[in-house]
Amino acid sequence: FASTVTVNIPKFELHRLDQSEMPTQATTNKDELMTYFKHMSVMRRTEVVADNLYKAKLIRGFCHLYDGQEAIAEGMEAALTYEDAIITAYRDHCQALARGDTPYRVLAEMLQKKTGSSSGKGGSMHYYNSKNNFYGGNGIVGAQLPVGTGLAFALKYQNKPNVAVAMYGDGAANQGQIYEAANMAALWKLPILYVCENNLYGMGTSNDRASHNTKFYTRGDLIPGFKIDGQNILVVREAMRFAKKWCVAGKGPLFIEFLTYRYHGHSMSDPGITYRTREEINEVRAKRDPIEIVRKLLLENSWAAEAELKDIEKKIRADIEADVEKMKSDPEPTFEDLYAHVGTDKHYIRGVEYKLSQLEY
Amino acid sequence: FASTVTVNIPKFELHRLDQSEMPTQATTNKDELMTYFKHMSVMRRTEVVADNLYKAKLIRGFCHLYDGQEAIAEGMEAALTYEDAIITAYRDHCQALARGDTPYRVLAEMLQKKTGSSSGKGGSMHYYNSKNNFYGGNGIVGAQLPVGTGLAFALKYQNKPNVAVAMYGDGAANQGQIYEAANMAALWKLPILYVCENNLYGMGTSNDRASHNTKFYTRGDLIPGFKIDGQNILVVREAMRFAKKWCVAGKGPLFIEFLTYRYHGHSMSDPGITYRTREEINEVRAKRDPIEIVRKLLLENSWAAEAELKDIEKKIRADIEADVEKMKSDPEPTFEDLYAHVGTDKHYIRGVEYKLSQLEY
Amino acid sequence: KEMTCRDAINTAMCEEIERDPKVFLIGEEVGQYNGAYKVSKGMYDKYGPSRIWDTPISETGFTGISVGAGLMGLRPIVEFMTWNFSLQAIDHIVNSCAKSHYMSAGDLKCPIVFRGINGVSAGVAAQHSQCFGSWYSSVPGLKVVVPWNVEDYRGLLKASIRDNDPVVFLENEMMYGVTFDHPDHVYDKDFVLPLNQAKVEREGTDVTITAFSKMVGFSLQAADILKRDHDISAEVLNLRVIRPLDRNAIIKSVKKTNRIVSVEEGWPQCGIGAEIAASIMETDAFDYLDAPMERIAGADVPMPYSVSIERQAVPQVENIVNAVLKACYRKKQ
Amino acid sequence: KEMTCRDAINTAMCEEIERDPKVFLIGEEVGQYNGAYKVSKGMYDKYGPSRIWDTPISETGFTGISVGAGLMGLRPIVEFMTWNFSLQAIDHIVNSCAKSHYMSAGDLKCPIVFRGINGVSAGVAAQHSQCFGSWYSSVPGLKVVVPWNVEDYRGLLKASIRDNDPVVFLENEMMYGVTFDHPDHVYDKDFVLPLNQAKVEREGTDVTITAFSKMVGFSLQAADILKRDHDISAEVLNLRVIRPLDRNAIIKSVKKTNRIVSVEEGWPQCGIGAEIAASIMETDAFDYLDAPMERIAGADVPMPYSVSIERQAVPQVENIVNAVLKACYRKKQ
Ligand SMILES: Cc1ncc(C[n+]2csc(CCOP(=O)(O)OP(=O)(O)O)c2C)c(N)n1
Ligand SMILES: Cc1ncc(C[n+]2csc(CCOP(=O)(O)OP(=O)(O)O)c2C)c(N)n1
Ligand SMILES: [Mg+2]
Ligand SMILES: [Mg+2]
Repeated sequence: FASTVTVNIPKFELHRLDQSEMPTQATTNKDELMTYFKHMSVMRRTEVVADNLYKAKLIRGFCHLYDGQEAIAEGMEAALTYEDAIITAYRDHCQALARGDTPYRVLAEMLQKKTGSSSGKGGSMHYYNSKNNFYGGNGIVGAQLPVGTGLAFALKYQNKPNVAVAMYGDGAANQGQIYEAANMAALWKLPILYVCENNLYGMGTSNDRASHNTKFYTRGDLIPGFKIDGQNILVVREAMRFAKKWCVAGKGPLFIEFLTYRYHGHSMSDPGITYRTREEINEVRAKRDPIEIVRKLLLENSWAAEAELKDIEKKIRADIEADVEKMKSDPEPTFEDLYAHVGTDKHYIRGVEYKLSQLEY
Repeated sequence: FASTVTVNIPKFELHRLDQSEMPTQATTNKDELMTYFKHMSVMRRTEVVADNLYKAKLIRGFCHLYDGQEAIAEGMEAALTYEDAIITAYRDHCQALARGDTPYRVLAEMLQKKTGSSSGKGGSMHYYNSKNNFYGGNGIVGAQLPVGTGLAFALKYQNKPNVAVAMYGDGAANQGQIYEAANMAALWKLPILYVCENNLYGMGTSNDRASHNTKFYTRGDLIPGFKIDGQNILVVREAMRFAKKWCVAGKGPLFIEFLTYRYHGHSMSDPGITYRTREEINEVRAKRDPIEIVRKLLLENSWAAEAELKDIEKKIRADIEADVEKMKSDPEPTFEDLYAHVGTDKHYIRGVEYKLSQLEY
Repeated sequence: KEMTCRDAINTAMCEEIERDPKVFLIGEEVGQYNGAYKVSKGMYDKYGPSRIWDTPISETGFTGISVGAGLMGLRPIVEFMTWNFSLQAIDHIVNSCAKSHYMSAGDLKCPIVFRGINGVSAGVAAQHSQCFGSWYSSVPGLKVVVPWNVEDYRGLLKASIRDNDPVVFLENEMMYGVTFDHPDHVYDKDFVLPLNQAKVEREGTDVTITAFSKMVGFSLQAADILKRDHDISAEVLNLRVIRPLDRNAIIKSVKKTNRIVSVEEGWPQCGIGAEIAASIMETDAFDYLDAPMERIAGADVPMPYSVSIERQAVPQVENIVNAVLKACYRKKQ
Repeated sequence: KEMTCRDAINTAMCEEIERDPKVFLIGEEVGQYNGAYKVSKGMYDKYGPSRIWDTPISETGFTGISVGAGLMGLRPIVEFMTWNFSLQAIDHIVNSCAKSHYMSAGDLKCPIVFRGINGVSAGVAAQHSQCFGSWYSSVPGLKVVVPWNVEDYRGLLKASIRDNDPVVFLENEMMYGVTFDHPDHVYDKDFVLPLNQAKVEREGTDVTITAFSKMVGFSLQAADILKRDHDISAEVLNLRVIRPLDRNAIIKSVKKTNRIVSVEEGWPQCGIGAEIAASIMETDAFDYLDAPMERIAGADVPMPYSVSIERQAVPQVENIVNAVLKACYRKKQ
């Protein structure tokens, strides 16, 4: 068998970039693909389980699932290191996983457990891992873009040869704050990648009803950008490698648009089929599923047998199921946790009743 | 003598517009020019007097003078009617005059008098005249841009064949809210003109230190725009006529950039010569002064004699001087005014001391 | 006749849109999607895009636009998907809108209603669970309305839409699905409530409980328990409007009961309870107090996600009972 | 040694920038222009563009950027030209910053200082004269500092920059040019004050006056008059920090004087005075009161421009005197 395979990357749609600079091919091997397959399957399974647990009323509040978009989180990670920084919005379970968190902690968080990634205090929208330079998790649409630019600012301030990535949706593209941040990023040549996950809808609003310019990669004005398929992890990876190199070379920000799709509705209360058709969803599932693309590559190159991959998936499924059973009896945060982490030091905290306060006055 | 004269308009710098659509000539006559001369001289004198009164400590707080930029306010007015709406920022004395207010009321406002345009409650940054569709006067950089877009929204909602103009500075161009508003204006084809008065500096910051793209007329993304000289009132007028026609035809927003210059510092505490040179200022005064351009046209066409124009200026000067003398003894707002106009109806207003409150509880 | 609070909002908006061509609804997902919380269900189909405006996710932009439209005489109803997102637009609410009438010495008016979900929903954590009552209530030029039941939602919202001042209308998601039974006049097309009066929801003689929004219901429950288990007769005052605050009603009630407990879901510091405490201090109500005022408020922490501690972060019925018992302590002893 | 408050801020920033390479200053006109109010005069020349960052007029953007930099361990000092413009950025202060430590269960920290002019300057009218003390003081996760004199500006600002929590630092333009004379240790490079303690600026026995920022000076003047004309001995408490509020110091003082007047420049409703009233109600301080608390605050109106009514809209020394006389009324009668 060939130890590597090389696939062609479709043509980038470009804004102020030269086609000749862009990567045209991606080379990969069995190990890489197996890793991607496993990671993305873990992501997928985590989301499916979250969906079920939500329906079982064990998860509450909002819950924004990422299935369908896994190639972006994983493909980015394949091109970056934990020295690079990432921030995203509220659709953040899989980014947390990609940045080193476990399905156990991620699901335990949603299950309101003290063993969750944020001790049950953050919930579905609030994962963080500063050790691995993951800064959330932000429930305010668009807010992560200036904050992410600040991560790039800090990298540059400290002369680190790294890049910050701020992920956002097609809907978030209409928050003015991105243009304020991007302007400064361009003025100051900050190593920031604005990664737009264009899944065609912001909640129930399609691209063209929200944006007078739906070419999101061109919306950085003089800042260069490109658009490319976000379903093939190899494509995402090469695009991100190119982008990281660009930033580290001191050329400043880039606007990146990955075309993708979310299988689920916006959050749990949205069936996701009032503003788009089942056919549309099924079409993506059938032809552009990020996991299936990798599976196909593995099979085509005889790097794995169908059954082997199924076994991997089964194992992931079983592991996460066991996780969930176990975490169900994990402790919930307590009254003490309620008052912890308001600030870095301890001060008077007024309780619901005066007598429930922390410290006297 | 010729009863009209036609001058050539310099070439527009264009963004998504066709040179062939743009006006190339402006025709004018004696009456028009005399009116412009008078109006702009009143504006100029009002600002000079404000400067002096500020130095005499009769005006307090901020005071942003418009001298040098008069051709824009007056040229816009020459192309619009009071059925069209205008909103600007804090550099608003001359827009107030252009929209029908008097030097008396404008200066009395600054002099803290009850006879002022806003009864002494608004001060230099807060002139309004809703009857003539002038909506301020806004001290928050950039805020007038969405609000102005809302004026256009109301015009369209009511099917009026009119246009709204939101004026802003080169510095304000970096407020994200303009891009939020402009996106909706483009989606909804609102009759709004975003008029950037590019006087090269926002406070002490030059264009290129604040904006990664200093071609302000191109910053509306897919929204067309143009840039042109803002010192020649005929050019401004023709540009605005073109723009109004564009909007009323239902083609949506435009980004307009007028190149201009402010003679004074940003506000009274800014000498205005730490970040730019005296030569730069003098050069504009000498070659691109909006009033001198009109004076020259009047003289060249023998529509007025030098002395006649001087007399007009003297009369304006004397009138405003008399105004100022008179208004100095006008009443100031009283305690009753303090509580008036908080809301449209009367309710409890807590005073500095409890006993100073309006109404019981 | 029975109705949910959600339908109360919906019918109030529909009636006002039908009544006055200047009234329109604008916000994210209010139209084709029928509202993120289905409050505007059916309105887009009924009134079409000229009256129901779907916006991009641009709060600063569409709020400023709505203020501009209001200044020109239209009557926008601006929906914030939740009031948390009003932080993107708060400058327009305060500086472009609330202060305009004053700065222009009465020339500008902005008859606009800002509405949406405020305070604590279920399990949506810190960034989506903040009560903005006290902030907006501190701003002269605004009216701030805090409805509880269907009567409130209908009467106060319709009054707000007809009012000539900008109104901040703070809804509570947890009440959307709750049904109330009211007499027919509440469903009248012209049923409006005054924007400056609290309502005594339950008369009592021993202690006054002031509350707004969802906490009115909790306070009524507490009053039941207090009667049943402690023979304490609590008067429950539904504040309804926190700017202008009906100090008169509070003081009148305190003069009768001589004891007061304030209840709110928001953070305690500088909250509505604090203002009530100060109002009592500075009026003759103080002389009638037999015990200091008790305050119940949200805990002074960002809202946690897990229900186990979320419920400890917001007032429960038992907290209100405890506070009343404390306020009545001296008497009971 | 004498110094102006402006120089106190300037020297405090310079010393901390020299002490810690992670500290930098960012904001509009802070660099080449030397600051809109000349607070950062000379700093750009001394430290250059790597430490002193001029921004475009993009408050949302540069605040978010600074928060991001803080989350990664830098120590930004963010200057708002005035706090009024923080309304463009308040979402980042509250939602991206203040709540982060909590939402992440302690993982994220943001050691950042937001500073600039707050409250009432002279003749700048409604949009430029708002006190944001009570709003920010209500937000868990923040510290809110309200310095009055040079000692405060130096000690509290240096402490704020070194603190690991986000700090809102509210300056007063009217104090920038005011000179104070302090002992040498105030000018020490390591002079820091605790961020949770009020200071008794003047001891007294008959009444407590609580104040912050410029109002401390007014209160001291009032205390002089009260002593001279009425033989009333007023204790003046400089709050210094309004989150966490030093309730302890207030209560201690009230227990001694049995009377209290709260003074602030901001709007009354849900202000700091209101919180103090509530704090007294709910603690044993209440039992020590010989008269209800009096409240002095800005009038409940947008700030007018004309000095004739501007001075009636904000507390003057005589208002404080009046309030104290009222608080002492029963005794004096
Ligand atoms: C400032 C703000 N406005 C509105 C919301 C409500 N909201 C949450 S997600 C969302 C849609 C975002 O769509 P998009 O950016 O395309 O991301 P996607 O959900 O498709 O990943 C909206 C409107 C919010 N959280 N914050
Ligand atoms: C939101 C906001 N930020 C900052 C300021 C302070 N400020 C007032 S004017 C100004 C400069 C604006 O420059 P520009 O837009 O070019 O207008 P110009 O003064 O040149 O007419 C600044 C920074 C403000 N008023 N509002
Ligand atoms: Mg989307
Ligand atoms: Mg400018």
